[in-house]
Amino acid sequence: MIIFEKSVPGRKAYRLPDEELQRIDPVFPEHLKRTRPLRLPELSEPDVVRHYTALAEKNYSVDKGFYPLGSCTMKYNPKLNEYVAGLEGFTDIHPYQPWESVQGALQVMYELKEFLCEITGMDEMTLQPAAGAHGELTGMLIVRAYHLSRNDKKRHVALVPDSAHGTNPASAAMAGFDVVEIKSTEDGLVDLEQLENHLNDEIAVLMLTNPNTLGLFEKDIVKIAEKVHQAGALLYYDGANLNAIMGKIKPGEMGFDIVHLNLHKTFSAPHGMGGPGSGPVGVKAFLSEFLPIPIIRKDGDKYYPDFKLPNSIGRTRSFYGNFLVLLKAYVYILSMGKDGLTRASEMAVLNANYLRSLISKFLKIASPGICMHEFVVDGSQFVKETGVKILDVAKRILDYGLHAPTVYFPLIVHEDMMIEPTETENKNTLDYFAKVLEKIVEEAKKTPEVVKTAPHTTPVKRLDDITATKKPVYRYRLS
Amino acid sequence: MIIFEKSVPGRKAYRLPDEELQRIDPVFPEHLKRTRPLRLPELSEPDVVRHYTALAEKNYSVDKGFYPLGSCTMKYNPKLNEYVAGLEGFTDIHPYQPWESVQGALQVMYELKEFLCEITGMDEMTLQPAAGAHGELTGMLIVRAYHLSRNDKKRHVALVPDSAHGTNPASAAMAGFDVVEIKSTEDGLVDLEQLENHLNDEIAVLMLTNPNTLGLFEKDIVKIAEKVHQAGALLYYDGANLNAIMGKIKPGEMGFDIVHLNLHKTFSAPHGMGGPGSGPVGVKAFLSEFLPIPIIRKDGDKYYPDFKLPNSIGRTRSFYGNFLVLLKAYVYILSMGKDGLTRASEMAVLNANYLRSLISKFLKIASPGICMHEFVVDGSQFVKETGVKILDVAKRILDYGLHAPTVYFPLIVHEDMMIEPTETENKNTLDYFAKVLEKIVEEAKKTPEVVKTAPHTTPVKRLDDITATKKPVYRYRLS
Amino acid sequence: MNPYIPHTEDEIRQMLEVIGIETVEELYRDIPVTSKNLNLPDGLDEFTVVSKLKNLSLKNMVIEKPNIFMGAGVYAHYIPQIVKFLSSRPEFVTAYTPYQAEVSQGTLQALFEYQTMVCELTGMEVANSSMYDGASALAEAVLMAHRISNKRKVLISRAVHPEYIQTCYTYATAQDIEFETVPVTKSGMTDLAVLKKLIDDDTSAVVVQYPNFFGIVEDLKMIREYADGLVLIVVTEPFALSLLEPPGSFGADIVVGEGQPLGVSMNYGGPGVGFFATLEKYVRKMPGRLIGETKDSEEKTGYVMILQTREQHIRREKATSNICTNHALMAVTNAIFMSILGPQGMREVAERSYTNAHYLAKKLLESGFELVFDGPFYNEFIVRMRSEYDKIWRKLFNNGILAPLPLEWYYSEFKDCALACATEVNTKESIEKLVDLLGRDIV
Amino acid sequence: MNPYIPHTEDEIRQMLEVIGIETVEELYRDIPVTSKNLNLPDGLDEFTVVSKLKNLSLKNMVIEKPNIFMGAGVYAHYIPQIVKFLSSRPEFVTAYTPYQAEVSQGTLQALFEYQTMVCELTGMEVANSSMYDGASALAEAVLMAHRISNKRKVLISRAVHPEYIQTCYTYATAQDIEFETVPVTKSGMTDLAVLKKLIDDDTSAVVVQYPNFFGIVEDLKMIREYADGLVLIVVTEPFALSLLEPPGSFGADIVVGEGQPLGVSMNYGGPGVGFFATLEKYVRKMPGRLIGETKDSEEKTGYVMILQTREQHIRREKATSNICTNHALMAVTNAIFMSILGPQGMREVAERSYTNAHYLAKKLLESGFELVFDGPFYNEFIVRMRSEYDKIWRKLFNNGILAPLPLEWYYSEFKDCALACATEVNTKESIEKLVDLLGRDIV
Repeated sequence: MIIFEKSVPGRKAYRLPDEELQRIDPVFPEHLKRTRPLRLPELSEPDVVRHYTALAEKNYSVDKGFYPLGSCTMKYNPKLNEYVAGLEGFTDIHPYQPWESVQGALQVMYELKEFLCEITGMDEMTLQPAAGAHGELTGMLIVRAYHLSRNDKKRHVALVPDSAHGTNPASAAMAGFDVVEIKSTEDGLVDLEQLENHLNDEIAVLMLTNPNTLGLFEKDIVKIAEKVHQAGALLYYDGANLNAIMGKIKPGEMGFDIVHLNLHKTFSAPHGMGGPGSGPVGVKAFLSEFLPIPIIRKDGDKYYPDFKLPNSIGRTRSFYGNFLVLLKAYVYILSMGKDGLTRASEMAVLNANYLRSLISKFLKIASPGICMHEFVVDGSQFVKETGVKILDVAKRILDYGLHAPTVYFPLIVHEDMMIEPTETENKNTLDYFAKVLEKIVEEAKKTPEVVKTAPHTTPVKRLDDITATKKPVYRYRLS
Repeated sequence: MIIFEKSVPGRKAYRLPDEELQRIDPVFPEHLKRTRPLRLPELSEPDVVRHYTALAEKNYSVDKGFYPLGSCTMKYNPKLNEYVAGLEGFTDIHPYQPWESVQGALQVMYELKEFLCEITGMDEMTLQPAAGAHGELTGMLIVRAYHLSRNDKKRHVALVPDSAHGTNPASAAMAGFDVVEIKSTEDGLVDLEQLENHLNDEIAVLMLTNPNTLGLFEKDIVKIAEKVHQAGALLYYDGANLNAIMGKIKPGEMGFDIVHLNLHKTFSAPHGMGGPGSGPVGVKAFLSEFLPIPIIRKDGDKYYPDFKLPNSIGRTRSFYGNFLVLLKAYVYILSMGKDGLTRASEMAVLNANYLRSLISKFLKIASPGICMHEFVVDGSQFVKETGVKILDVAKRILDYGLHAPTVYFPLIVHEDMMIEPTETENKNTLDYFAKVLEKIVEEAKKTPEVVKTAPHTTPVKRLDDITATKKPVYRYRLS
Repeated sequence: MNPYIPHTEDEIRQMLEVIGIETVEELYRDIPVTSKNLNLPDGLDEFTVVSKLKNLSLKNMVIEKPNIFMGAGVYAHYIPQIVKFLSSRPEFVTAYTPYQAEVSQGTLQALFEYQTMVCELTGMEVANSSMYDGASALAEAVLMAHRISNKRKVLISRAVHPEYIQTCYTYATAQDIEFETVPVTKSGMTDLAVLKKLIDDDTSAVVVQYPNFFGIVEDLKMIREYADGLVLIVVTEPFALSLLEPPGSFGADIVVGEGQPLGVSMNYGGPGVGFFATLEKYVRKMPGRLIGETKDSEEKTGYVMILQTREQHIRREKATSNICTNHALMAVTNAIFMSILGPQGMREVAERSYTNAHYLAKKLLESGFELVFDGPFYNEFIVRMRSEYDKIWRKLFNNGILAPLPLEWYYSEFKDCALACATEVNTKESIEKLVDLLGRDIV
Repeated sequence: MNPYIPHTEDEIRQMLEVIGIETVEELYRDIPVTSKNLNLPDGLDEFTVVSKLKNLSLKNMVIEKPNIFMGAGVYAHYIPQIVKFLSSRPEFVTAYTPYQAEVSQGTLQALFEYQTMVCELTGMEVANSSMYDGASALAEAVLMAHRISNKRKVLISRAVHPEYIQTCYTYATAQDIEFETVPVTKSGMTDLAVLKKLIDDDTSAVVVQYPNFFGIVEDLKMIREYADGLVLIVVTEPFALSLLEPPGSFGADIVVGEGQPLGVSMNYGGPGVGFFATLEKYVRKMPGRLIGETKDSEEKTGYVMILQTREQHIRREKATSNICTNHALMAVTNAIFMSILGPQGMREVAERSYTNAHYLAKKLLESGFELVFDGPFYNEFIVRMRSEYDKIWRKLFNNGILAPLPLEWYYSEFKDCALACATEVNTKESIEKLVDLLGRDIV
């Protein structure tokens, strides 16, 4: 039942301290005074508790089970981080306090920046962007500022592989670039030859994820970087897949000039049903002048925000970024250390390859050989044979108490499932997932209706999202 | 799956700080050294999180819904109290710290004691007992000490009405009394005549709950008290039902000499699946010398524990009692204040009478007229007519997302349900509960099998507790 | 070994065997160059981390709530414990974006309810399920206005939060958008005469704040009249809207703002959450994620993400925005907070804030200070302080008072002026103490 | 109006109508005397309460963990955040006793697992699902021994926690039980020669602590031999049991103790939790609640309360004890804690505690102090301090150190002696600082 339907006029769950001052009656021009009181729900505290408890129970979450969403890196979110992010000294400070009075916060940000620069092989970093796509926009605006600073005005094209995340082209477009897609090779890698054909003096940047969304490492990355740089363009690293390679290779060492990270993926900050995230952007030294304001710097033993960046792109949001999310990533890195981060990557890749091996026995894998932290299942043959869609398989997985993998992405493989187990899942869980998938493949052959009408055990049955979009209901109609 | 089955040798979820001192090898006599390592589960932190999250999901709880358990007072547990009880200044203090260094804790206990004395009309109070029954034992030992102090050694009998909580006779027996049961009148009240017949110089105490477990107020309480006192016995108040009368009448004013309270019922501390609770015991001045040590006292602006009580019964547990539970009750009383506590009682009684009215339309109520905070449904006729047991009805209630009332208690009504809604439930919930009960009554007539085989929608179906007790399995068999 | 990574050596061996390789290193055979080792500290146990981080947290000075007289976009309010209790439920915190609606009804319904509440607050027809913050929400609103109007010029009031303006500039850098600033009158309101003059055929939108950055309540009715035919974008504040007629009633086209006051701690500025509302006719040009109501195969009501064709999963470079991760958890926090306060609580807080701010203003006037503007204000206002106010400000800070914001940080014309703020957390005593200290010669 | 009570005036009216009365007062017509009004303060809003209680909490001095050198039944250990996180889940906190097993499988399984862990720790066959604390658990063990043996005399070692002994005395007041105390030898162990002499035909049980209150590890093998035929009751400590052979291996009949060290804060002494384990043959004489495994109607494994005929719901005055509310939440906290530590973590903590305690002893010896007993100890021991040690102790406390417990509080014969304790939370630095300060003339 929706919360508004539980409302009873006059019920209260809030009480202010007793009045000390006599109430001053608001004097606004008559036509600016609110005419109709707010129609918010009126509930007691127990009502509110039960409402949101009931909603919480209807959610799948990492704390409940496996979340094999490819490209999302749904690893375990340590509760230690949440505890630290709840300390008053971090939650109850105002962004306009004197910076001398928030040295703890600034030190956290400074050291986090240093850690992330080390991990990515970058020289300087902004912690301001609130999400991965926000980081992409920031990064692409830096690309733009860089070329313009050199008076190189022709460069209006961003090259993006067809396997890229959807936000890459969207962010590039927002930063004013025309997006040109590069097709992948049969093997799922960047087609070097095609790339060379595209490179010219209108190309501003190549945006790459490495490993890419098929879970493959771009072996030719050094060559790619060379060619891109020779053409006067920059190389942009989408950090969504960094979880595969920490401690193994740094994007900076592969030749990338700009990197954005997703602290809510690689660095264990929780995803919170969609956010808040954090998308820091690192750059090589020659680009640091374009970073947004402020940059956190250290002078002796003092930390301070530096606003004096005349060539900065400006700011992409208010204040310093999602500070509490930064804090969680900082605590994570402190806890893991260099060995822990390296092991995280290794075990993420091990888990992916193990699960890939198990699944390859009954479903086609999109690319041969070793994968990185994720892999793509090509279900087109399966769909053809059974008439059961991959979406149906995904829904059926829910019936077994698991979350479904990412489906229908990357776009280059049709009827696909993209599976990323992350390092925090154990072997038993992977075995169980593979067994469930195998069972569903069997079901698809023997009792396809069961799969096609799935899910059956969830709080609601399959939802009609087509009508929902055709005749959209945006809000509850208040009486 | 049981946690031991999830264990994988070598997995770890714990890490100590690095060693500073060289490990000193334990030197114990060889035969005292542990031979076989502990077989505890070996898990990662995410494993543990998922295990206990899955267990939590299988529990009904106040935060999830209505808990109409008669005599249990399952009211809402304010989260404010939990927050306060988590403050370091309360959790991280050692009971043997100098009392000058824990003035905050002692002030909480002192003021709580004063509040509770005011509410119950008592003169002094111990906060030591850990639960209601623990309070009963404490109180009954005080009864014993009192009579012995007067050299009145014949008084070996505790009178207990047949409607009393099971712990009353058990506690009386532990305190060395022979228990004599007094039958209730047809109306469910203490039979004055019978009482008089029982009263003689062997009677040490009469233990009463008022309102009693049928939810009826003992109208003749003043007369009862007079007679009991005239016979040289004491009058003991079981505070389990205090939630009906706060601000209306104080047990001390009715003539009670000793009172125990259940802070986890009346004063909103959560029940924690069975505890910890807290069962303070209050007494009239003439009994205060017998209270357990220590008593918290105030001297000027200093609070201190007084251990110098030569006639004390001793101590019924270590240290000061369940301090954090006391703290929650203290916060509750501060939040509610005198008006809030009175309103809590009024609305608890209103809720009970409202629900009673609704249910009386289709089931027999054990006693006529107005009830207090709870009432008893007499299902004997229903059982006879339908062949469906009250236990079946209780199980069927679970299918509707509600908890069942207390069943088969009090023992004086057969096939009964004892219903206590508490003041924190709203009208909609009571309406829903009554509707569900009515529907089940219909089901019992039309489709009795559905009720007899209930529950159907719970994590497990009806459990076999007879075999469980006949061939008991006390623990998981470790390999 | 690491508490978060479950693998035992034995399991690793078994898994490698299934894969058909010998060592973990072989998994990285495609990586071309050998990287230098990470130059990071060794990992720490939890207890050492807690001790280190507690120390760091103590290096941040926390001002007692009654002594906070600064707002400027981030406000100190009381947050009932229950809000944190519910919003920190792991089923909310550790859930992903609701891609599988059937196992995400908690998220989806909570966000649908949030959208409804934002519509009610703003008087608009449709709200999305959250933006990063107020500033980026405004920047997206400007881009949206551009999509709606296909015109270049945006008129933005000088009384819009300066960081919001900066953010608009950055977002619009690469777009064919040009900004002109509209000054304020001596009442502190956007100068409508100037506004009128600046409007031309190429004008897309007008951006005002309500109440504005200087605390003054703009006359949206007049602004709507003057900006006839233009996209009217209003930045606003949720508590003020329980006293003020919502922008929707005056015909605003897009309403945005910061949701931090609704149950989110100050968090050194983030995470907060942006809200974003508009009219149904513009919905396909709206950025961000939208939740809609629907039915399941058994006709039971449920909720799903809708109009995803606007999003970058499908339209890629043609998407209405690049927003993917948003601030869902904070949006739900807002909804929980509003459910606890209810209409009466919201109004009480607003009225208490109003009273405290006006009492502060009155006391300042009595002490000889002057208010810079004479327009009606809600809970913030600009006051002219003594000279070298920034030094006084720092001094007060060291005495545990977060005094009104020195405005010259952002406006050279407001030398020695300060943006004062009061909310329900201030007390008579703290207000009087502030005024007393400001009146003394303390620098 | 009150946030916890939902009734509106309108609803009250409707409800009264259904009941058929006019006013709420009528509900109380059976109450005979008019009570005086409650003399209590008015109710307070949450923010005032929080502020008041924070101030009270600050009136309690919290000693930094490394500076705590006192145990004596309540121990400072590291508690991983995850323990609090899981044990504070509202599904655990706000659930009632599992009277409806089908909707209480979380509680029941968690407690069944807890019982298994306690059995494993103690080496016993059956454990109940918790007692109030160690002291009352021991008192109940003594009563149980009486039920088993039907004999009067209980021999209790002087090296059992003095508050536990007091509790036994109180519980047994009304029973036909008589206690005799067994002194300790100069090694600090229970004097077996005296024990032997005290045993007669009317002796029911022997009670020892392992390691005992003076820190010394009793020789349970010898004690069992000397106490042949008697009910052997052992009080013990969970971490010590990861190094020491469990009492069950020596033939103990009842093993009890305090579970506080397993993930429960010190809480000024409560709530902690008592554990209680025994042999299957005695199970029907055992107090407290027991959880057992069973099947549901579809043969699925589940858990229920068993042997309830022992409990007071049914047997009333003949029940094995009056325990109804127990300490289930703390028992589950213990289980969560042990699941996080695992066997290796438990052992590491015990070894670290051992090392720290022995390093402390070594440093004290080097500084000229002497240990009172020469028996083997785990993490506590008695040291003879300078004269007027209680003053030194107070002085050290004011310097932020919770120094070893002045023993003369409980034992007149141990004038100027102290019970020292170390656990994994102490550091080399804190240990050396304590010894240094004790060596100086600080009073």
